[in-house]
Amino acid sequence: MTTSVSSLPAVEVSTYISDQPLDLVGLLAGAHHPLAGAVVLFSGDVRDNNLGKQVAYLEYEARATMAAKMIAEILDEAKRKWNLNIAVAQHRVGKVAVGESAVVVITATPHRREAYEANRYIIDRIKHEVPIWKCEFFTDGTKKWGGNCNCHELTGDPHKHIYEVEKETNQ
Amino acid sequence: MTTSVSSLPAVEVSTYISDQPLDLVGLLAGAHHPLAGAVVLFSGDVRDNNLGKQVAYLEYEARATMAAKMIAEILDEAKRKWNLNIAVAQHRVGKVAVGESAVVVITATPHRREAYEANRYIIDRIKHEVPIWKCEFFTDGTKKWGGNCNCHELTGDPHKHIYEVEKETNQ
Amino acid sequence: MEVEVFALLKDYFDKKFIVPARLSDIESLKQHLLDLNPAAEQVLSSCRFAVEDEFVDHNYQLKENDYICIIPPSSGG
Amino acid sequence: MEVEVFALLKDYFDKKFIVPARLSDIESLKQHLLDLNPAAEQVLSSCRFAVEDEFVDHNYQLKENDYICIIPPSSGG
Repeated sequence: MTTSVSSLPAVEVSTYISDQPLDLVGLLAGAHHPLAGAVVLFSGDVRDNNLGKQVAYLEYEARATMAAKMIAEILDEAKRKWNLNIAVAQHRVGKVAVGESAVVVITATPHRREAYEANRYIIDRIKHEVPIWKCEFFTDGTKKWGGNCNCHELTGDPHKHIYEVEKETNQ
Repeated sequence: MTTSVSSLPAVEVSTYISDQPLDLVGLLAGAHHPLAGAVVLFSGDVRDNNLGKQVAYLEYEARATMAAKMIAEILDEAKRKWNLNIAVAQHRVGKVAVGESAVVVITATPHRREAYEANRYIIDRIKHEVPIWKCEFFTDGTKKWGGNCNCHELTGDPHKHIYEVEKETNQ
Repeated sequence: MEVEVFALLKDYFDKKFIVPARLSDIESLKQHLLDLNPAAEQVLSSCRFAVEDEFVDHNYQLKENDYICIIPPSSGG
Repeated sequence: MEVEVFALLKDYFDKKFIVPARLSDIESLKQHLLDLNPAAEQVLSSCRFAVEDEFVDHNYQLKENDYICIIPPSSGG
């Protein structure tokens, strides 16, 4: 539908965006690397409650082609910045049940500090920047689209995400 | 062999110290919690080289009863400090092949910042404080016992580990 | 030119719809959307626009076959 | 009193051995170990002592059936 005039490289959308349950086990098994002594995996799971209400399930919508390209770009940037041996991320779309994983990020590198930092950087950017939207369906029949991040309330700057401020403080 | 006069609670050693390959997949599958939206797993894998030499395999020795109690205590402390829903750690002993996991730490909590911080705190303390020793066997037939951490070179204080300094800086 | 909207924008507009070729830039497209549904003003003010999967700014000059996505703030993860 | 050593200490002492009951505290045990093998001095200086799986300090008073572990710096993970 969209012609490929993007400046970003072409990517396989299904590598980054999946409408099937995320295979954490398979992704983790594939993320061991002989040069990398530290592997960090993050899984964002659907909680059973939010805003004091019981969550029945979530539904994620994405502009999949764009999201896949942006995730690929974020992973490339993190790989260069922290010299990662492995950087993997996949986000679920469609209906996701309580307890299931909505997003997974895996980083592997010789030393653990870099694996943790890069992992957190990747998930923060995915959550804040990539065109993926969460809709919570509660057991009382109501639903709520995930809104803007409330970073500006924490950072005091409408254009600053919390992880940008944390990064500056830590370095 | 040792009578139980310890002030620490009795623990099942095999929960924390294992002479069998670590079951990362099983531990991860058990670490999803309906209240916890963030799961972080760290795996310390055996690298294929160190000090410029090819590693054939590693062997870990532990004072297992003491190590298990100390790991249990570290996990309890982290659980209280970061309000973790889940905190799991297991360290391998005996011969460990290149690419295998020597230690795994899993934390789960409602928000990801705490899951990352607690996870790193736990692995840092395990590596620095718990009576477990690494012996590297190289392909050239030589071996080398893991020595003291070189934290003092980085912190400038013989009694300060690097993670203690980082904690102070971040908070 | 075709427009696709996402997430809570679907409460204000059809998922996909055609817009008149006379719209010259993103700014005039935005005005057109407000004419269609004035209630969308606040929601639209926090959105970004993408053409062919690349974010564009408000003076981007629209071309005849552009496929435009209207992107609310992300809430993935 | 029985002593168990770990890791590189095994290059200097037997893995387990009995020490004389006359040793009154950790300090005198340490001197006894240096008499057994003077070359262990540097290694021993970085070690801690544990009795019944609890770390003890140098003036801990040894008891007849104490099981003493000599703990080099950790290098797990």
